[in-house]
Amino acid sequence: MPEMRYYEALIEAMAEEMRRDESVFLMGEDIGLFGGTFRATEGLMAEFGSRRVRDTPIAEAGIVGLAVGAAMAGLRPVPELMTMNFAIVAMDQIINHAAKMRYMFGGQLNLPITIRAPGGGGTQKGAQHSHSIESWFVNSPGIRVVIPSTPADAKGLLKTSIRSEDVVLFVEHEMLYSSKGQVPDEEVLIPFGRADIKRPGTDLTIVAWSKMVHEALHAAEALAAEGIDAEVLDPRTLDPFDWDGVFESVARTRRCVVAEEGWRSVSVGAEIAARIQETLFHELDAPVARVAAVEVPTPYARKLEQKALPNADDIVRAALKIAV
Amino acid sequence: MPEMRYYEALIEAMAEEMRRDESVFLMGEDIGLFGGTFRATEGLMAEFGSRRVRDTPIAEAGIVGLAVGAAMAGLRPVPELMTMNFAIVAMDQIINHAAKMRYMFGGQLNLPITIRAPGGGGTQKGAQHSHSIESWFVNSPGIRVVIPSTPADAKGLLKTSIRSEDVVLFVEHEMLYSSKGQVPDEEVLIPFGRADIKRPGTDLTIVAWSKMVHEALHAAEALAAEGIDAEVLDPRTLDPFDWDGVFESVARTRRCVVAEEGWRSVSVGAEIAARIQETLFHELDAPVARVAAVEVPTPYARKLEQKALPNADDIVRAALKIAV
Amino acid sequence: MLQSREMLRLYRQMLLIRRMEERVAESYGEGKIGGFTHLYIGQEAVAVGAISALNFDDYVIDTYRDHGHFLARGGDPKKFMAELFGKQTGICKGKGGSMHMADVERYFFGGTGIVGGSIPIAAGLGLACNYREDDRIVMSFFGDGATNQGVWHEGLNFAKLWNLPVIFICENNFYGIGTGVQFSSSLTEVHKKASGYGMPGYRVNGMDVLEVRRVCEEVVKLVRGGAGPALIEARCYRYQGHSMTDPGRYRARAEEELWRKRDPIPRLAKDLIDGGFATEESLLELDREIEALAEEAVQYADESPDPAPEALYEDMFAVRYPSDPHA
Amino acid sequence: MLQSREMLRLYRQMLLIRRMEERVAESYGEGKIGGFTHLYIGQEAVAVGAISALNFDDYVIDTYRDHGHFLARGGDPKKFMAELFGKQTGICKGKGGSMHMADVERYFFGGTGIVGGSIPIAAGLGLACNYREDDRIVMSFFGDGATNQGVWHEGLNFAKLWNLPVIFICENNFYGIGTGVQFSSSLTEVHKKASGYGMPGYRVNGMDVLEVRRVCEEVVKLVRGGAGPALIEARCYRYQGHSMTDPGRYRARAEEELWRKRDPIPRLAKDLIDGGFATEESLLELDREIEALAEEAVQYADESPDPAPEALYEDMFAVRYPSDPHA
Ligand SMILES: Cc1ncc(C[n+]2csc(CCOP(=O)(O)OP(=O)(O)O)c2C)c(N)n1
Ligand SMILES: Cc1ncc(C[n+]2csc(CCOP(=O)(O)OP(=O)(O)O)c2C)c(N)n1
Ligand SMILES: [Mg+2]
Ligand SMILES: [Mg+2]
Repeated sequence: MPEMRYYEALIEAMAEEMRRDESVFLMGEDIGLFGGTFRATEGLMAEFGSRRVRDTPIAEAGIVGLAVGAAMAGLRPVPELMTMNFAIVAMDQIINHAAKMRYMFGGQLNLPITIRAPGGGGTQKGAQHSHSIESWFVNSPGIRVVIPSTPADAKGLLKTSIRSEDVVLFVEHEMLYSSKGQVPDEEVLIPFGRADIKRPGTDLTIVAWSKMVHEALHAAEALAAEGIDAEVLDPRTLDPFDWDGVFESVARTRRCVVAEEGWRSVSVGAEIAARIQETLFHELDAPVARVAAVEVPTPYARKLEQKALPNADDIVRAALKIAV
Repeated sequence: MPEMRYYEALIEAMAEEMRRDESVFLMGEDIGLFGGTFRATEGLMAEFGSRRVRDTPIAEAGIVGLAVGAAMAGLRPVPELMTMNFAIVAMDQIINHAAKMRYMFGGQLNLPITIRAPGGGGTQKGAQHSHSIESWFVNSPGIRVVIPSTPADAKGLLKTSIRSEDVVLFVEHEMLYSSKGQVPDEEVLIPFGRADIKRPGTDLTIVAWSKMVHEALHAAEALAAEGIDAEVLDPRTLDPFDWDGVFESVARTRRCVVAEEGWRSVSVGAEIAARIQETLFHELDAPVARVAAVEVPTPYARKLEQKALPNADDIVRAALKIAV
Repeated sequence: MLQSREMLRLYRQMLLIRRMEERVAESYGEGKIGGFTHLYIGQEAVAVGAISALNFDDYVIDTYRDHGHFLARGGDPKKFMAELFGKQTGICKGKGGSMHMADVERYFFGGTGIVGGSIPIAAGLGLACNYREDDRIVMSFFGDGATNQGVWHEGLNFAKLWNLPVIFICENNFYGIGTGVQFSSSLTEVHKKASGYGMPGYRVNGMDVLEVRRVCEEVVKLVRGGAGPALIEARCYRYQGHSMTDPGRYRARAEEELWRKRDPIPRLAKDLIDGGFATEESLLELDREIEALAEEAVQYADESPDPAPEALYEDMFAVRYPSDPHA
Repeated sequence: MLQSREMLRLYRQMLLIRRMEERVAESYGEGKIGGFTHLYIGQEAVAVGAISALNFDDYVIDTYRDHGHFLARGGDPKKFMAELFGKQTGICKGKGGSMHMADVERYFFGGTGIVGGSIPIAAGLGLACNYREDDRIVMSFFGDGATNQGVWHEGLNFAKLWNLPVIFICENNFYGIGTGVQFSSSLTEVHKKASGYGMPGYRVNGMDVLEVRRVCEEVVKLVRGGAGPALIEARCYRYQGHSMTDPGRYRARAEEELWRKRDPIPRLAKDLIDGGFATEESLLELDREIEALAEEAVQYADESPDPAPEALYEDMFAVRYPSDPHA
C-alpha cells in the first residue's frame, strides 16, 4: 500500500474517474493552468486538456449553476469551489437549485454533481476564510455531505461521490492536504453512510470528522495515559449518516464526546448529541459532551485563532469532565 | 389595548421608529408603490416618501450590501427581503459581511441593520419558497435572530431591533401576517433574550417559536384534555437565547418537547435538546423530544405539504411519547 | 414568410395557452390550485414564436412563469393541469406545482422560483452542447426583473467567454411584480445590456408572434452555427396581475388598454384571415376544439388521485440510505 | 500640472507603500505575519493617484489587497504593521490581518476577503451620501477578477439607478491569482463593462501616478457634482505573486520585465528631477527617511503585546447578552 498525501489521493481519484468516464469534467478557479490553490488538481489539465479541466471566472454561483445545467444534460461535473467560504456566495445555487431540483421535478432527472471545497481554519486566514459550515448543508435536504479525514478515505469517497447519481458536497480541509497516509493500490470505492472506527476503545466514544479526527486521536492518546480507553469514530459522511454505527459504539461505551471545528450553536454535533440522548437515554452514564469552535468570527491573530478553534486539549478536557 | 394584525403591528413599529429617528429607512422589493407583498409596509411610502422607503431591483445580495454600506456611514437601514428564501441569495452579504465586519475590524464601527424577512411554509409555495432556515443564522456568529409569534411581540421586538446597534435578522412568518392580537397602546420595547411563557404549565415544557407557538398552544389544549398540563415557552429571540428561562422551565417540568418548522437535522431544536441534556441530565425524566419538518424539499401538493410540515398533532404525539 | 400550416400551428399554440390559463385562473378561484400561480396571458407570442424556432432536442429552461413555455414546448395539457392540482399524475407528480413545471423528455428543464436562478444553469446546458460537440442549442427565458440579479451577469459572462450556444430571451413586460423596469434597471432597454459582454442584443415586438419567430429563426441559425450566445429582448405585456393574488393596481388603465389592443392572438387571426389561410368560422371551430382540450385537462386533473403519502419520501435522491427520511 | 509639493507628496506615498511592503514580505518570511498576505508592489500609482484626488472625509472601500490604499489614505504605518503581526495595537486589534485593514477614523472601510463583496457596500456608502445630501463621494477599489462576480453587477446597477456618487476603480493587473483576464472576462477591456449600465467608463495608465491623479480629479469633480457613478479601469501590474505563497509561474518573464520597466516610482522620480523639483540626492534622502519609518513600524509591531485572551470574546456586538460566548 503506497503512502501518499491527501491532495495526491484526490488527484488520483479524479484522474481515475476521468479516465473511466468521459462525461466527468472539472471546473473551478485556478484549477487548470495554475494547478489548484492547494495543488489538488495538479497535472490534470496536462493529462485531460482544457475541455475537461476548465478554469473559470471568479463567480461561484455561476460555477455551481453551470454544473447543474451540465448535469441536467447528462454530464458529471466536478466543480471545485476554491474554498468552502465561497460556497456561501453560491448557496442559492447549491441549496435551492442543485439540491432541490430532483425532488421538485418529481424525480425526472438525476444530478450527478460533486462539489469539492476545502473548509476549515487554523492558518490565520481570518474571519471570512475559515469556515466549517457543514451544518448548513446537513440541515438542507437533497445534498450528500462527505468529509474525509485521511488520504485513503479521501480517495475512496471521492470516487464514490463522482459515481453517485446525486448531488454531493465533498468537504476537504486546508490543513489536511499535505497529511500522509496509506492508500490501497487496488480500486476502492468507500460506501456512503459507514462510519469508520479510527481507534477502538471501551470507555468513551469520540465522534469526530475531518481534521478533528486527528485531534481526537491525539486526545485518545492523552486519555489513555489517564487510564481512559477512548474509541474514535469518524462518520466520514454526514449525509447519509451512520446512526447505527454511532449508537452501537455509544451503547457500548455509555459516554460520548462530539468534536467538530464548526461553531457550537446549531452544529452537526448538536444533532448528534440530541439524537444520542433521544435514542440512548437510559444507556448514557453522562450527558453527551460537545467540543466546537467559539462562536465568534475567526480572528486573525495566531493566539486568538488558536483559542477560537477546538483542539485535542479541548477534547481531553471535555472527556475528563464526563468520565469521572 | 387595541387588537391588531401582525402586519399592522409591524407597520406601526416601523412608522414609530422612522418618526423618531431620521436615519432609519427602508429598502426592498415592492415595499413602496406596491405596499409590500404581505402588506407589511403599507402606507409607509405615502408617509415617508421614496427617500426613506425605497423600492429596489431584485438583487438581494445587493440590497443587504447597500444596507451594510449605509450603516457604515451611520444610517439605520431596515432592508426587507421579500421572503426568507431570498436570504439564501444574499447569504454571503449577511454572514460574511454584515455579521463579521464589526469583529474583524476590531470593533471600529457598529452596524445597526435590521433585515426583515418572512419565512415558513404552509401555503403550497413549494420547494424554493417555504424555508425556515433560522438554524443557519443561529449557527453563524455576529447576527441577532429575532422571531416573534404574536402582534405584540412583533411590534415590541421590531422596535428594539431597529434601535439595536447590531445586525438583526428579523424573521416573520407568512402565515402569521393576518393573525390578530392585543398590542399595548403605550410604547413597548421588548428586550432581546427574554423568553415568554405563552402558557404556564407544570407537566411538560414545549419550546416553540414563530408559527409553531400557535401549534404548541393548540397541542397544549389537546394535552390538557389528556390530563397533561403543558407549559408553552416562546424564546422570541434565538440569538441571544434565554437559556436560563428554558432551563428553569424544564427543571420544573422535567420533560421537554422542542417544536419548530425547520428541517429536523441540525436545527435550532437540536441545539436546544443538546444543551438541555447537557445541563439537566439528572433532572430529566425523559429524553428531550423534537418536532420538526420532514427532511425533504417542501412539496407543492397540499396533502404532501401538510405531511411534511409539523403541526399541533405532531406535538401532541411527541409529548405523549415522553409523558408516559 | 411562413407557410400557412406553420402559422396555424402558432395560432393554435397561442390559443391553447390562453384557454388553458383561463381554466387555471378559474380553478385557482375554486381553490383547486394553490401556492404562487403566475399566468402567461398576454405574452403567448413570445414562448410560441421563440420555441417554434427550435429543434425538438434543443434545451429550454425557464422561470416560475412557465405555463406558456411548457405548453409551447408540447407538454401534455393533462399532466400540466394535474400538476397544478397537486395530483399524482402531474408532470412532477404534484411536487412542483405552477412554478416548477419540467418535462425532461421534451428537454424542457422547467421553472425555477428564484429570479435569475436559471441563467447560469442555461449556460451549463450550453456547456454540455459544446462539450459533446452536438448540434444542440439552449433557449433561456426570463423577465426584465431578472436582469438585475447577480447570477444573470455571471451566466452571460460565462456564455460569451466560452462561446456557448445559448439564446437568452428577456420577456420585458415592463414590471417585476409591481416595480416598473425604470425603477429596477439602470438600462431600461434591456437588449443593450448585452454590450457589457460583447454579445449581440436584439429587440423584438413580443406581441407579434411572426416577428418573434422570424428573429428567433435568424438568431438560432447564428447560434447553432457557432456564433456564440445572444440576448433577445421581447417587449410584451402580461394582462393579469403578477400572480393570482395581485390585483395589479400599480398599472394605469390606459396603459393596460393600449397593450390589450396589441393582443397577439387576434392579431394573428387577422393575418390568417386576411391571407386566406383561415376563416372566422374555422378559427371559432379551432377555439371550440381547444376549449374541449382544456376542459378535458381540467377533468383529468380533477379525477386524478392525490399523491400517495409515501410519495413524500420519494424522488429526493436516486439512491437512498437508512438515514434518509422515511415513513 | 500639479504643484511640485503635491508631486513630491505622491512620490513619498508611493515610496512608503513600496518600502512598507518590502518589510511585510520580509516579516512574512520570518514567520511574523501569517494567513493570506497580498502585496501591492507595482500598483502603487493607482491607490496614491486616485486617493489623492479625494477629500479627507470621502469614503474609501477596498478588497483584500488593501495595504496600499490603507497607507495612501494616511493610515498609521505602525498600526498597520502591528495588525499584520497580529498585535493588540493593530488597527483592528489583530483581529483582521492583512485582508481586513480598516481605518474608520479616516473613512477607510477596509478590506473584504470575498472577491466582489465590497461593491454593493460601496453603493450603500453612496446611498448614505445622497440620503444626507452631503458633499461626499465614494471610491471603491477592486480587481479585474471581481468584475465577473454577481454582486459587482448588482452594485453597479444600483449605483447608476439611484445616481449614487461612487467611483468604481478596477485595478486591472491582468490576472486573478493565476487566471488571465482573457480567461475570466468576456470583455477584457474592463472599462467597457460600464456600457451595460449606461455609465461612463474610463481607462487610465495605472503605472503613471500623474495620469491616474489627473483623470481621477476630473471624475471626482463630475461625480461630486451629481453626474452619477463612473467606472475607471486602471491598467497596472503586480510585481509579486498573487499572495506570499504564489511563485507566479503562470506569467512570462518577458511580460514581467516589460512591466518592470514601467515602474511608477522611478518614472515619477525622473519627472521630479527633470522638472527641477528634486535631485537624486534629495530623493535618496527621502528614501532613507521612509526606510526609517518602515523600520520603526516593524519595531513597534514587534514590541507590541499580543491581544489579551479575553479579546477573543470582544468586539462582535455593541451590546452583549449572557448567551454570547465568554471566557
Ligand atoms: C431571488 C428572488 N427574489 C425575489 C423573488 C420574488 N419575485 C417573484 S417574481 C418577481 C418579479 C420578477 O419580475 P420579472 O423578472 O420581470 O418577471 P415577470 O414576473 O415579469 O415575468 C419577484 C420579485 C424571487 N422569486 N426570487
Ligand atoms: C468569492 C471569492 N472567490 C474566490 C476567492 C479567492 N481569490 C482571492 S483573490 C482572487 C483573485 C482576484 O483577482 P482580482 O479581482 O483580479 O484581484 P487581484 O488579486 O488581481 O488584485 C481569488 C480568486 C475569494 N477571495 N472570494
Ligand atoms: Mg417582468
Ligand atoms: Mg487582478
